[in-house]
Amino acid sequence: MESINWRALAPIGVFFLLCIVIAIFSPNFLSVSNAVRILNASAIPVVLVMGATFVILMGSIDLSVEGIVALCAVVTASLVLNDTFSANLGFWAIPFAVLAGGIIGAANGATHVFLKVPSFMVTLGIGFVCLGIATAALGGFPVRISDRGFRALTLGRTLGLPNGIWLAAAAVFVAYVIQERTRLGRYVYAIGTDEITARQSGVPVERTRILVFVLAGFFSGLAGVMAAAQLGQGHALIASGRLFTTITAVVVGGTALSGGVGSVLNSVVGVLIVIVLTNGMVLMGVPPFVQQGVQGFLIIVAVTLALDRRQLLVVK
Amino acid sequence: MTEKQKELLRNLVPIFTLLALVLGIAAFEPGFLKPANLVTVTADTMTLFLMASGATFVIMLGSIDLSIQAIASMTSCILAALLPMFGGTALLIALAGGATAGVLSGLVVNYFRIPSFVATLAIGGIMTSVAFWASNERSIYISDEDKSTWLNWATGTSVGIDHEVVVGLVVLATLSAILSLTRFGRLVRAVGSQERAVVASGINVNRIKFFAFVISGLMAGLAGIVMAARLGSGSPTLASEFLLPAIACIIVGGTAITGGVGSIWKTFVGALIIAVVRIGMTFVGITVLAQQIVFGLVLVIAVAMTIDRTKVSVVK
Amino acid sequence: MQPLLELRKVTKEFPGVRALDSVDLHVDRREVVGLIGENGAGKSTLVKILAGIHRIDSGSMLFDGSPASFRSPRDAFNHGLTMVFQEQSIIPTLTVAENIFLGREQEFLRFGVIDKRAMNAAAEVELAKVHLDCNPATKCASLDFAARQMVEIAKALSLDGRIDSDIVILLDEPTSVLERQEIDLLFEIIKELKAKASIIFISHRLDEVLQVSDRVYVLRDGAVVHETASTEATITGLHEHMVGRQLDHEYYRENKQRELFGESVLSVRNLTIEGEFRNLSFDLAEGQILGIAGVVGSGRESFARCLGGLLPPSNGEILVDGKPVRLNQPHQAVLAGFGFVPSERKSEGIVTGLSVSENMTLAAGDRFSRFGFIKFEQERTECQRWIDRLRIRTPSTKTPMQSLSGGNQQKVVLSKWQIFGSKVAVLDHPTRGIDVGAKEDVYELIREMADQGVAIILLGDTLEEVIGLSNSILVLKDGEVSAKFQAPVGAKPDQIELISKMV
Amino acid sequence: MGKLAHDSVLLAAAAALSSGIYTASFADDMTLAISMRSLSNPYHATFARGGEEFAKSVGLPFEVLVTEGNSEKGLADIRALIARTGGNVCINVDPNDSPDAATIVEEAEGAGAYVVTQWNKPDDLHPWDHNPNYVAHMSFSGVGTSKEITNALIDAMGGEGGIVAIGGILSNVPAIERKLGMEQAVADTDGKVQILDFQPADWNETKAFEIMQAWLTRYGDEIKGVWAANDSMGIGALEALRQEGKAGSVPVTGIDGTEAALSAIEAGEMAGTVAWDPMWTGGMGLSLCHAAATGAIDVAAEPHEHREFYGTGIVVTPANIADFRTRDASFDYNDYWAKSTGQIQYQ
Repeated sequence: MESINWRALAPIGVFFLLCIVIAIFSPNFLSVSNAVRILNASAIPVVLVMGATFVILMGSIDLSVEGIVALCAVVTASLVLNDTFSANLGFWAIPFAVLAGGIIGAANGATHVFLKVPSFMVTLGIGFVCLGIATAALGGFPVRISDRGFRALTLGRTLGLPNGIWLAAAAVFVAYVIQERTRLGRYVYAIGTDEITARQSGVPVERTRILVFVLAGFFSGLAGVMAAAQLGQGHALIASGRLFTTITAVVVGGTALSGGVGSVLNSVVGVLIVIVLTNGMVLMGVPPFVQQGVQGFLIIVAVTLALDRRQLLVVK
Repeated sequence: MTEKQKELLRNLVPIFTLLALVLGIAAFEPGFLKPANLVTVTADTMTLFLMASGATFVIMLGSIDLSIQAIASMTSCILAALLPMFGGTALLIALAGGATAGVLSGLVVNYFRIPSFVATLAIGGIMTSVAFWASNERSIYISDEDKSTWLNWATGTSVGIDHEVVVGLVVLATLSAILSLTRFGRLVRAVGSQERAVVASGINVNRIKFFAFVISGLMAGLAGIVMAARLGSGSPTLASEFLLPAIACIIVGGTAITGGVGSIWKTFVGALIIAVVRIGMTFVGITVLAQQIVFGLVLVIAVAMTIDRTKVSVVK
Repeated sequence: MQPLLELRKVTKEFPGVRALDSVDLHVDRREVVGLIGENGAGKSTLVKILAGIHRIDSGSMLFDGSPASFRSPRDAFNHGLTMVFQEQSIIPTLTVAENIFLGREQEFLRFGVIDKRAMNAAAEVELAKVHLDCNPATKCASLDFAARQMVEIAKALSLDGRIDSDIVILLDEPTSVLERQEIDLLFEIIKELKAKASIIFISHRLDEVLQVSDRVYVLRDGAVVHETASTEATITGLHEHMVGRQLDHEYYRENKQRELFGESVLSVRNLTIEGEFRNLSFDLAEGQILGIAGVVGSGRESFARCLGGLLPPSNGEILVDGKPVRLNQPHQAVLAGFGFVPSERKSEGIVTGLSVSENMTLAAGDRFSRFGFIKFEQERTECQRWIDRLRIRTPSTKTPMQSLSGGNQQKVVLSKWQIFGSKVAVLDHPTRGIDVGAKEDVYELIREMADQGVAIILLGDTLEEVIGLSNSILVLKDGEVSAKFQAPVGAKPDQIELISKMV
Repeated sequence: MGKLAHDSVLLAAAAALSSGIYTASFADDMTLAISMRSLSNPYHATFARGGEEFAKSVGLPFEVLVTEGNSEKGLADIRALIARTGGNVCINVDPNDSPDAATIVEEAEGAGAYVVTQWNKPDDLHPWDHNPNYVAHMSFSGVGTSKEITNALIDAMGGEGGIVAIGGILSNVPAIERKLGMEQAVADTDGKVQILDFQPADWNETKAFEIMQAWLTRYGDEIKGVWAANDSMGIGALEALRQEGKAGSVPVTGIDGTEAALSAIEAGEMAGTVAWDPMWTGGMGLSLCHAAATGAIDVAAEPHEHREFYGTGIVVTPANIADFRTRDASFDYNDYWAKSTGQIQYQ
C-alpha cells in the first residue's frame, strides 16, 4: 500500500487550526447549529468549486462563473411559478437551468478550443455576455419565485440538515467519481500535467477540454438553481462576488493554478476555510474596515501552510 | 512572404484590429473621427493603460497581479488625504504607497512561494483596508486649488492635447525602453518562457519577480493618482471594476497570459481597443441592454484576432 | 516474404528543406532494424511520419502489405505501430497503470466508470514484460528516471496481444537516460520481443545499435546512404557513413589531453547532502578534468546539482581559490565561479523564448550592459565570434533558440559559461541526446576549456566518455567514494575496473 | 492570406451582430439621456423607465448610459454622448461617486449640455454657481428617512432590544448617511435599543446572508431586529432567518422600496422599507432639464429651493402598505416641484 502523504492533508490541518483559533475568541463557533450554518453557506460555493477545480486542474481558468450562475438563476426563476412569466414547471425547471449552464459551458469550451483563445479571455467575455443577457432579459428587474415547494430545495431539511447541503454533497460525490473513476477525470490530470504528451498518447485533448467546460457549466447551472431557490429570486447580480471566492477556495485547498495537481476534495476543504474565515470575522468582531486586510493576511498564512510547494518547481 | 515579414504582420494585427474598430464606428457616426474626439477618447483610456502597463511586466513573467485595482484606490485616498497637508510631497507618498504594495506582493510570492494569483488577491485586500483607514471610510475631495497647483501635470491641457495623453506616452516610452533595452526586461521575458533555465544560469529570479511586482504596484499607484486628479477625489472604491478590463487589455493587445511574449505598446493598443469598443458602443448608440453582451463578444473576437499563436505551443 | 512495414520513395519537404528524399526502407517480421544518422539527417521526420504526426508528400507507406497513412500516434497505435519517444511521455501525476493505458481505458470501463482493479491487474502483466517490480497504483512522480523509462516501454508493449496483426515497436533513443544494467535488461527484453514483434531501434550509441540490430540503415541529409547486416558492419564504418567523411582524428581528443595543470582552484571537503551523498572530498586544479562515475542513485547527479547551487549542501566545505563559498542558491554558485550545464537541456539548459545571443549572454549580462541597458552591438559581435568558433549552425544571433538542433543548443549552453568566464565547469551529461558530429565538437570544446585553465567536473553519458575525457575519475557508490582512478593518456583504466567499483 | 480572411469573417460577424441592436439617432433633435450605475437593479431600472416615459411624452430620442460601478467609464460615456450630440443633450445623472458630479458639470458647461444630478454631489458644488447648464440637484434626505425607518423597526420590536445593522459600501455617501440616521434613531431610545454589531455587506444580498448567519451564531436570540441599508441586503438577511425558521419573528427593515421588500412586508416578514420614487426622479429630472434647455424656465431666476431639493421618501410599513399600493403615483411633468420636500440641508 502507498504510505499516506501527510503533506496532502495540510489544508485540513489549516482548517482545524482556524476553527480552534476562532473558537478561542468565540465559543459559540463550536455549536452544532453554527456548523450547520457554515455547511449551509458552503453549499453553493462547494458546487461551484467542483466545476472550477476540473477547469483549473486542466491548467485553464473559468471566469464566467458569476455570469452562468446569474443566468441560470434567472432561467430557474422564470420557469417555476413566478411573478413575471407564466411558467410553472416546478422541479422540472432544474434540468432546463442545468442544461442552460452546460450549453454556456460548451460555448466557453468550443470558443476556447476552436478559436484557440486562452480560457481566461473566453470565459471573461462569455461571462459578460451571460450577465448582459440576464440583465437584458429582465430589464433589470428580478424574477421572484412564488413556488413554495420549489424553495424547499434549499429551505427544507432532510435528516435534520438543510437540503442544500445534501445537494452539495451529491455534487461532491459525482465530481469525485468523475475525477477518480472516469476517463474524463484521468484525462484532465494528463492534460493539466503535460498536454503534448497526453495528445501523443491518444488523449482526445480538444474533446476533453470542451467536456470539462461543459461539466463546469453544469455545476455552475446547479449553483444557479440553488441560488435562486435560496434567495427566492433570480436576477443578474445574484452571483456577484462568487468568482474570486471560488478561485481562492480552489487554490487555498491546494490545487495548483498551473494544472495537474489537486483534487475536488481539496477544494471542499478550501471552501470550508474561506467560509469559516468570513464567518469567524463576524464572530470575533473584527472591525469592518480591516476585515479585508485581515482576510488577505490569513489567506496568505493559510496557503503558506496548506500548499505543498515541493511539488512545484516554479511558482507563478 | 518571408518569416520576417510574417512576424512583422503578426505583430501589427492588434493595430489593424484597432483601426478596423475605429473605422467601423466612424461608418455609423463620422463624428467619431474628429481629432478632438480622438484625443478625448485617448485621454479617457490612459488611466486604464497606466493600470495595465505595469501589470504587463508581471503577466510577462507568467504571473498575475490582481491587486492593481485596490492599489489604485488606495493611492487615490492617500493623495487626497495628504495633499492639503503636504502638497506635492503627497504625490511621492502616494507613489511610494503603490510601490510598497508591489514590494509586499513580491515578498509574499518569493518567500512564501504562494502563487501570485492568491498572493496579490490577498495583498489587494490588505490595500483596501489601508484605503479605508487612510480615507476614514469616505470619499475625500481634492480642492480646485490643490488640483490646479499639484495635479495640473495630469489633467491640464497643452496645445490641445490632454496631459493624460502625455503622461501615458511618457510611461509607454519609459516602460518600453525598460522592457526591450535593459537586461531586466530581457530577464522578465526569459523567466516567463523558461524559468528553470534562468535559475540554473545563476540569475536571481526572485529579484526579477520582485521588481516586476514593484513596477506593477508603482504604475497602479500612478494610475490611482491620475484617476484622483481627473475625478477630483480619492475613494476606497475609486478604481472599482478596473481590474478585469486592465488585464483584458493586456491580453487583447497580444501579450500571452502564459508569459514570455508581449510588449508595452501592445498593452497600449489593447487599452485603446477596449476603450474604443466601450465608448464606441455609446457613440454608435447600441442600447445599454445589449452593451455588455456586445462587449463580451467583441472581447473574445478581438483576442481571437490579436493573439500570436505561433509562439505558444499550448493554449490554456 | 512480404515485409511488415515498407516505405517506398518517401519524400517530405518543409519550407526550404527537403527533410526526406526518396527513402526506401523495410522492416521484416520479427526483425530488429537499427536506424542511425546525425541530427538533421531526417530520423525525427521519419519517426513523425510513422507516428502519423506528419504526412508524406510523395511515395508510399505499406503496412502488412496494404497502403497505410496514420493520422495520429493513436491511429498508428491502433494499426499496430507503437513507439517509445525520445522525450519521455509519462504523465507524473497519473499512476503507473493509468499511464500504461492512457487513452485506452475503454477495455476497463464498467458502466462508464473505470475498474481500477482490472486496470492494475492488466498493468501488472505489462510490467512483468519489462521486469519492473513496482505497484501499478503508484504515482509516476515517485519513480526514478529509469523506472519511468521502463513504464514507457511497458506502455508501448501493451499493444502486444491487444490487436490481431503483427506489431512494430519503434524505440527512439530509449537508452540515453538508462544506465548499463538497465540497458542490458532492455536488450534482454528486445530479444524476448523479437519472438513476436518487429523492432525499429534508433540510437546515437553505435555499439548498442550493432549489438541489438539485425540490419542497420544509415540516414544522411534525408536519404538512406547505407544499409548493411549488423554482422558485416563496424562502428567506425557506420560512423563514417553517418558523417560522410573519414574520421581523421581520435574521438575523445586524447591527443589534446593536458597532463600538467595550473593552480588548485577547487577544494571540496566532506561535502554531504543527507540521503544523497556523504563526505565527498577532492581537489581540482586549473585545466584538470575530473570524471564522476556511478550508477543512478549513487549520488553523482545530486552532487553535480549541488555544485550548480540547485541543491543546498547539508554539511561540509567548498573552497574556490582557497576561499570558502556558499552554494545555497544558483546565483551564489555562479558568482563563486561554477558554471553548471544541466542534463535536462530543454527545461534547464536553454530558454526557448530567447534568441541565441540572449541565451549566450544570459549569465554574463552585466558585461554586456551599462546601467542596466544592453550594449547590443558588443553583444552581437561577441556572440558571432563564439558562433563561428564553435561552429554553431544558426542563421543569425537573433534566431530563436528552439529552432536550433540539440547539439547546437548544447554548444550555446557551453558558450554561456565560457563567455561568463566560469572557473569550474560542471557538466552533467553534456552530450546526452546529441548526435555524433556535435558530440565531437563538444569534446573539442571541453579540451579547449581545459586548455584555457577551466577546471572541469564531468558526468559522462557513457563510461567510455568519462574514461576518454578525464584526467582522473572518482567512482561513487551509494553516496560514497568507492574508488579513485588516475586516467592519463595511455594508461586509462578500463570499463570493467570501474564497473566493479560502481556496483 | 488565410489569417486575414479569418479575421475579416470575425469582423463581419461582429458588424452583423451590432447592426441588429443599433438604435438610430435623430439628426437635429435634442437627445435625452439617463446615466446611472447599472440596469441590473430594480431601483435604477425604474429610474431609467421614468426617463424613458418622459422622453416618449415629448417625442425625443432617449438613451441610457451605465457606469458599471466605474467612475471613469461613466465619465467617458458622458463625454462620448456630449461629443456625438455636439452638446445638444439633456442628461439626468446619478453619479457613481459624489466627486464625479463636478467633472460632469464641467463637461456639460463646456459643451452647452444640460445636467440634473441625483443623490451624489460634493457639498460645495451648487447648481446656481453653474447657470444655466447645471439645472438642479435632486436627492432624498438619507439621514432623515433612515431615522424614520429605524423608528419603524424599533416600533416593530416593541421599543427595546438589540439590533444588528447591515451597511452598504463603507465609503459610499448614502451608506454613510443611512448609517448615521440609524445611529441617531437608536441613540434617541436612551439605551433601550442597542446596536449589537454593524457590518458592511456592500449592498450585496449574498454577503448579507452570510453575515446574518454568523450573527445568529454570535448573538442568537439577543437579536430582536435587523436593520439593512437597502432592500437587497434586507432580503439576504431575511433568507438567512428563513433558513432557521425565524422569518417573520425577527423584524427586518430595508430601504429602496423594491417589489421584493414590499411583498415581504405584505407577507409579514419585513417591518418596513422606504420607497423612493424612481419613476418620478427619472422622469422629473429630465423634464426639469428639458425645460431649462428649451427655455421654458429660466433657472437663474429660480430660488435655491428649486435648484437643490429633496424628493419624498415614503416609509412603508405593514400598517400603510395597502394604501401605498393603491396610491395615485402619477404626476404632472410640468409641475416641477410638486413633490419636493424642501431645500437640501448640509450637516
